[in-house]
Amino acid sequence: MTLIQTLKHKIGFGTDGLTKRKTVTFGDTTAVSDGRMWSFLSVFVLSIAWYLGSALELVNPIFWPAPSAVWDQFTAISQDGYRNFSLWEHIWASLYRIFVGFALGCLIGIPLGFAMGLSELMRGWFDPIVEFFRPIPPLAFIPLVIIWSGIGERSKILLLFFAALWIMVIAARAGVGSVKLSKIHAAYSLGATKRQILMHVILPNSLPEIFTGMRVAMGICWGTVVAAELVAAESGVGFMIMAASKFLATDIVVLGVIIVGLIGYAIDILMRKLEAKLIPWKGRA
Amino acid sequence: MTLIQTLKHKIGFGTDGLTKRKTVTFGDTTAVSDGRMWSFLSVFVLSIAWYLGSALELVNPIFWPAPSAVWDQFTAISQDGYRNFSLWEHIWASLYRIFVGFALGCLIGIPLGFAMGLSELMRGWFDPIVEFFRPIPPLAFIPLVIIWSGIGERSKILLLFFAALWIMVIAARAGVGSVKLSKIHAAYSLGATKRQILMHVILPNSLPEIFTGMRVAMGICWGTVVAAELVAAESGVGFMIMAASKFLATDIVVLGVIIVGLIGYAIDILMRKLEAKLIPWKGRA
Amino acid sequence: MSDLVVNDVSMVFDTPNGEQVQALHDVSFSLKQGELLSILGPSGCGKSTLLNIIAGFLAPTKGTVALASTELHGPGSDRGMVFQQGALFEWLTVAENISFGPQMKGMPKEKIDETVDHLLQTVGLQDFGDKPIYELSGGMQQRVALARCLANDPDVILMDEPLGALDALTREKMQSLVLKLWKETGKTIILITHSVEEALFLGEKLFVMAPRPGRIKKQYSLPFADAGLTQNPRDIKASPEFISTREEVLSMIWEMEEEIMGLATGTGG
Amino acid sequence: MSDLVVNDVSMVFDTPNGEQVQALHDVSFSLKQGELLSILGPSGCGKSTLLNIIAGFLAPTKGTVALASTELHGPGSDRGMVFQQGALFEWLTVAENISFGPQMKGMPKEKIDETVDHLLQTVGLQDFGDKPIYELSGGMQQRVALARCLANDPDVILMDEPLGALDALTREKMQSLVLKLWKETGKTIILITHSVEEALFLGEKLFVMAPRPGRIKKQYSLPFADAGLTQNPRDIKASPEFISTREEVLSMIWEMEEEIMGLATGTGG
Amino acid sequence: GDKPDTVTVGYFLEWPTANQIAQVEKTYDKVMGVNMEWRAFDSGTAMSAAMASGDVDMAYSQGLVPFTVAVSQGLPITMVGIAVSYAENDNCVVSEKSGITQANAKELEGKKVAVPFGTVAHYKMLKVMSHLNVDSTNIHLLDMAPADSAAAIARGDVAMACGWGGALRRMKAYGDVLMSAEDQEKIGIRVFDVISVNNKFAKKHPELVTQFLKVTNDSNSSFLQNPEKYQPVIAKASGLNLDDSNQVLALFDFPLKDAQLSSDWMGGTVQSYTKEVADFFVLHKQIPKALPDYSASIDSSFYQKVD
Ligand SMILES: Nc1ncnc2c1ncn2[C@@H]1O[C@H](COP(=O)(O)OP(=O)(O)OP(=O)(O)O)[C@@H](O)[C@H]1O
Ligand SMILES: Nc1ncnc2c1ncn2[C@@H]1O[C@H](COP(=O)(O)OP(=O)(O)OP(=O)(O)O)[C@@H](O)[C@H]1O
Ligand SMILES: [Mg+2]
Ligand SMILES: [Mg+2]
Repeated sequence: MTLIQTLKHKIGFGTDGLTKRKTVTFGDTTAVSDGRMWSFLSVFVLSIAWYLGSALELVNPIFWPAPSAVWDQFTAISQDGYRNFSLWEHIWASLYRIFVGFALGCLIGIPLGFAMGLSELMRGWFDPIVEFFRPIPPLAFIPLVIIWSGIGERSKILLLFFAALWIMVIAARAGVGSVKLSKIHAAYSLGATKRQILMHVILPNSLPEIFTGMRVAMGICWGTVVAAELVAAESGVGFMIMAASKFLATDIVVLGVIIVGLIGYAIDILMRKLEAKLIPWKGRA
Repeated sequence: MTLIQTLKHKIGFGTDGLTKRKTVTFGDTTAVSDGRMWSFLSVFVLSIAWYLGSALELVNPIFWPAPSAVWDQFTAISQDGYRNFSLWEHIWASLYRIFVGFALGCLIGIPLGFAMGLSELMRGWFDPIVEFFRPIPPLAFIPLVIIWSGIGERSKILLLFFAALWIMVIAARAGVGSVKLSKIHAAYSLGATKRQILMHVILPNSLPEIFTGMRVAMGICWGTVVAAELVAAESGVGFMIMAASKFLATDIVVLGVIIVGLIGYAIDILMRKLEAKLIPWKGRA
Repeated sequence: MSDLVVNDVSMVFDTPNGEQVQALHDVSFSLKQGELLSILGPSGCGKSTLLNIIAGFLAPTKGTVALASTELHGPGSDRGMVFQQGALFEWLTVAENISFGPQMKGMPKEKIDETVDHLLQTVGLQDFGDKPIYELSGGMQQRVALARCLANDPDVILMDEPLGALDALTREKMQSLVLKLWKETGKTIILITHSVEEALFLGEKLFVMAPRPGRIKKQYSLPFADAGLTQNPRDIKASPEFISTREEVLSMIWEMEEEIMGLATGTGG
Repeated sequence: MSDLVVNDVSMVFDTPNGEQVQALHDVSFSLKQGELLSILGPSGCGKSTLLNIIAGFLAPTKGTVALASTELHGPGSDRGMVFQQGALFEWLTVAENISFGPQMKGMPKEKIDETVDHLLQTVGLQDFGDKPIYELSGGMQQRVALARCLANDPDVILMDEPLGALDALTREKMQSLVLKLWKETGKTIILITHSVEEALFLGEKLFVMAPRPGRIKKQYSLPFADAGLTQNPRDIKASPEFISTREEVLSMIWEMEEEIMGLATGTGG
Repeated sequence: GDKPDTVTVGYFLEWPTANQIAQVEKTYDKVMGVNMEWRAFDSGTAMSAAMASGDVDMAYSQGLVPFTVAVSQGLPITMVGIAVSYAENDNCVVSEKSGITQANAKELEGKKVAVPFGTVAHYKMLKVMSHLNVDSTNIHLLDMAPADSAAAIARGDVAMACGWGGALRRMKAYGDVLMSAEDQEKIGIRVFDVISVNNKFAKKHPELVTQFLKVTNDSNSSFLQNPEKYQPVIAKASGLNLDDSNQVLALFDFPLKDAQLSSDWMGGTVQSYTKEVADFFVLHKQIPKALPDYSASIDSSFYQKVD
């Protein structure tokens, strides 16, 4: 009985005890559960529709490929690669660019944000710079960056660095700003020096904001790397999509888009897990 | 005396009464004021450096143009236009795409988000779809969208629609979720019908979240439109930047980037003002 | 007359892991029109559950609730609710909040305006009709909540810790307002509170509830509410009679709470 | 002996529009080592300002503060602070929070462990050393805050509404803990509170402060703190002497608050 | 100066040239005594930018137009030789559906045309339009890489698409060239790619530049003498299949040293033609200004030293 009930609840059939007794549920969002049953149905119906749509040749495969075609391309590309690079090399090329650009963005952005949060001089000095560059989409820099540092890895990493930098500056500044004065005062009263306060109070205290910034920056970087590879690259998932589209190979394009989606999702999940692990106190202070 | 003091405070020279009496200020973020004085200095020094750098020909204008060159291009282009379109037409082309794509995204996204927030069936049905498409950067769709609907306005608007859609769905869903149950219960006890509760309680109550979503979506759309115009366009600020770069006209590129930055900033300011006007209760509930 | 009769009400919740929680067990009582009942009890003893059942938001697993001899199913405008705070509509002005109920029912505009004016007067907010809600202090907001509830002219008013978020001084003032409204309108009122002082001072009747299963442990009939209409509240609260009842109820509740905490964790505090 | 002497302290804030606020006006008093002073007063009367001056976070515009005949400038580990909540370090465990002061000073590890063990015992958290802060209840967190402050062995402990966020039952327990620690350690303690009951029960001395300008309006010497070390707190608080003092102080404060509110807005509540 | 470890040269994919024999056989590396790094580009403008940023030392077969644009804008690069001359392999294709020919070319006005900006194709297209009395400002010009244009004309999104190489051949499946190369030559259009060098590099390592030209020249003459032998090598290196590669090679001409130094090429014609191209672009408001004279950026002295 208990097992069955738990199971029913898990797959979304059961409702909790309170919801069952409610007389009005419209507008009561606590009564709206996941509805996983419907999710299964939705995925199932859409898959069938995709399969049938292409099996009955209702759509031109140039516009939307058959599931089998996408799958075939996946097996083919993961074995033989695409345009001189294996699938994993393409994925790795994109990930590598992100990680380096993102890491540089953090490396410069976080200390700068800290300085801006802690010192009036730094805040005043860099505020106009940050405010000016922040609203510029990193992709608008593509032409400039190509002139500055060519079309190699360096310029893609520079773009990603730009994409991450401002987000991290602002996140770190917000992190510093979120430190409760009473924590600082407590630390001073416990005999801490300025340096100790920076390392043992301000830094750990701003980790939640910094991590939120990192998650946003990762998302933006992922979007930017795909777009940056649309322009001049010889590897990367974005390049793969773009190159395939030039030959109207819609199956590869769709495969690429699915890969982009899955990796983006995986990165986000990973960051959340990492956050839960590293900053367990987040939201519970 | 009072006037001078107020003035000093306005331009950032004065500190408030409390800060003046503090013995420790490091780590006390409430004591870190705007430092507007330093901002002025910063802008001043950077302008001088830019001017001198190009006057003394320290930098090749291909890498970074002289301020006068950028200004000349601005006057020239605002008078004679660039590539058959006036400057205002370029700006308008980008803005038009954003507004249409963004409006469509809101038009579909908000009701969908509402439905997902209010009904288990809708939530379950659309959850996997939203979760799948959300992490895909809209630019990854460029090739697919070109295959589907060509290189005209329609495909650019479709991209922007994609960029705005998921953000608005999630914002509207969050908005519905933020309604306090006690408000819903109060409304029922006051004799409201379901329809009245939707229109008079849930809708106004979720406006703050929806507006936040709109601001984010606008930012993303602005980044996306510039990038979308890098591919195949004949007008738009992104096109202007890209076309100029083909002729190594760095002054136009920089002008374009500045325009992009200013408009992005202006849009954000406008949205904030609108928000303060339309949702004055935000953050004060 | 519109008497409220709660008959043998039980509420059992199924928890996700298949267990059952007895939130209310065979609760029965009746209130005549115009009675003021206050309910006290430790956290989790089913106070809010009981109020929600009477309001019609929850269906009891057993028993019935009837108002004026009609059995109740679902919420209705015959029972008004006042919550702890945050249940006002921030996007409306004070007057618009108060007129929400009549508006929804499509009452003619003139009549609405008249009602609103009168109610603003009653709760002492005559100059605040056009103010947005969020510019009001917590106490003023609760005045609006009372007026909004009265605008529908309900038979019963249900209040779940309405003064819980106010500071001591404001709270004292609001207690007097509740007494005044009770007297003037002759409504039946049920008021949940965590403050023993407030429960004693406002309740004509007082139920002390106990948890596991949720039930009425002790009932009191009290003289302080009636006295409060004429005498100085400070004097009443300092009277030996008040203090001795307070000590009695206080020890009863603390005993229960210590028991609960002892069950929950090893160390208290 | 480490007496605390506050001599003729005034604090004037310049507001941005060029006006001046007299937050404190010629405040003088001295405390012998081991005295427990509680401070009451309406909002804005300068209680926190006074505490911050003693702690060394603010420099007074006039007057001096001296501890053990040494004039104070800036914060130091001879004066520990306990805040209302949220001043613990969430990223550290209970034991790490308590050892923060000694760690910063580079005390040897063994000695730190010893101190921490002892303090965990003292505040009744012996089994919670490895727990993260955020898993503790509000009352337990304040126990940690007390222990963290004691770890540095300060001469004076300054508390700004330390029990303000706790529920009634926990609050009562913590009051007894404060009394116990005061007795055992012989520290000088200054405690700000908004609860008249708490101020009377804990304070050996009590200052009632008044605003505009911030000053000490009345001083009391009270017997209840000493009695609290031996007698049942509930009995003390129900004694006629306690109640009459409470009524006196209460009316004094409410008079001041009504005055302030009357100045601020037309309608109270 | 000190010899660098590697020399980076930009080139095009799907662009079969005779020097790829030396590229495959690593003759460059041996003769010059350095590591050659070949970097593929998809436009000559990108090559210019890459040389400006210092990423690339030399460009083999940069289009004349991107070279002219770069020099006009003050980029420090110099032409040191001619890579390949071609006409028929760079052209504009009108879509079959549009029904447009030279006779009714005016109908292109108001229609969409895809052309890679700042390239030879762009120049040719503008020049042809003015010859046919079509007002190019009334055409909706889209800046697209040739491969994208091929997809666009296949979908029927554009009335005409311009490009070169493999993409041009794909375009021809959906239409015909508007004007043949032969006719274009009659109105003074020449199409060729150049060998350009970053000035700093040329100044520091003139001997490397000369050696590069020598190896290239040797390759060209080897190919001329024995095309059959080398065709498969070139096809493989360019990433095309043998048939396609040969079709393209048939349209290519690789001038040898004597021809290059003659008045037909760097002996004067190239200088004046470059000026003509630049002036034409200024006229069409594609670039703000042209240099009064381009001979300073065209240096045949390196080729003269080739033995
Ligand atoms: N969703 C639920 N599922 C299962 N049990 C629930 C649920 N909601 C409440 N309960 C149980 O019902 C009991 C009564 O809860 P209720 O909210 O009525 O208490 P309360 O007296 O209002 O407490 P408080 O003073 O904290 O408001 C509690 O023991 C609680 O565990
Ligand atoms: N930054 C400031 N600038 C000007 N005046 C200030 C500032 N901070 C506090 N004050 C003034 O100082 C006076 C005392 O403030 P303080 O915080 O010490 O009061 P308090 O007694 O602690 O009040 P509460 O009980 O609300 O904590 C107040 O009247 C306030 O207006
Ligand atoms: Mg409750
Ligand atoms: Mg204070």
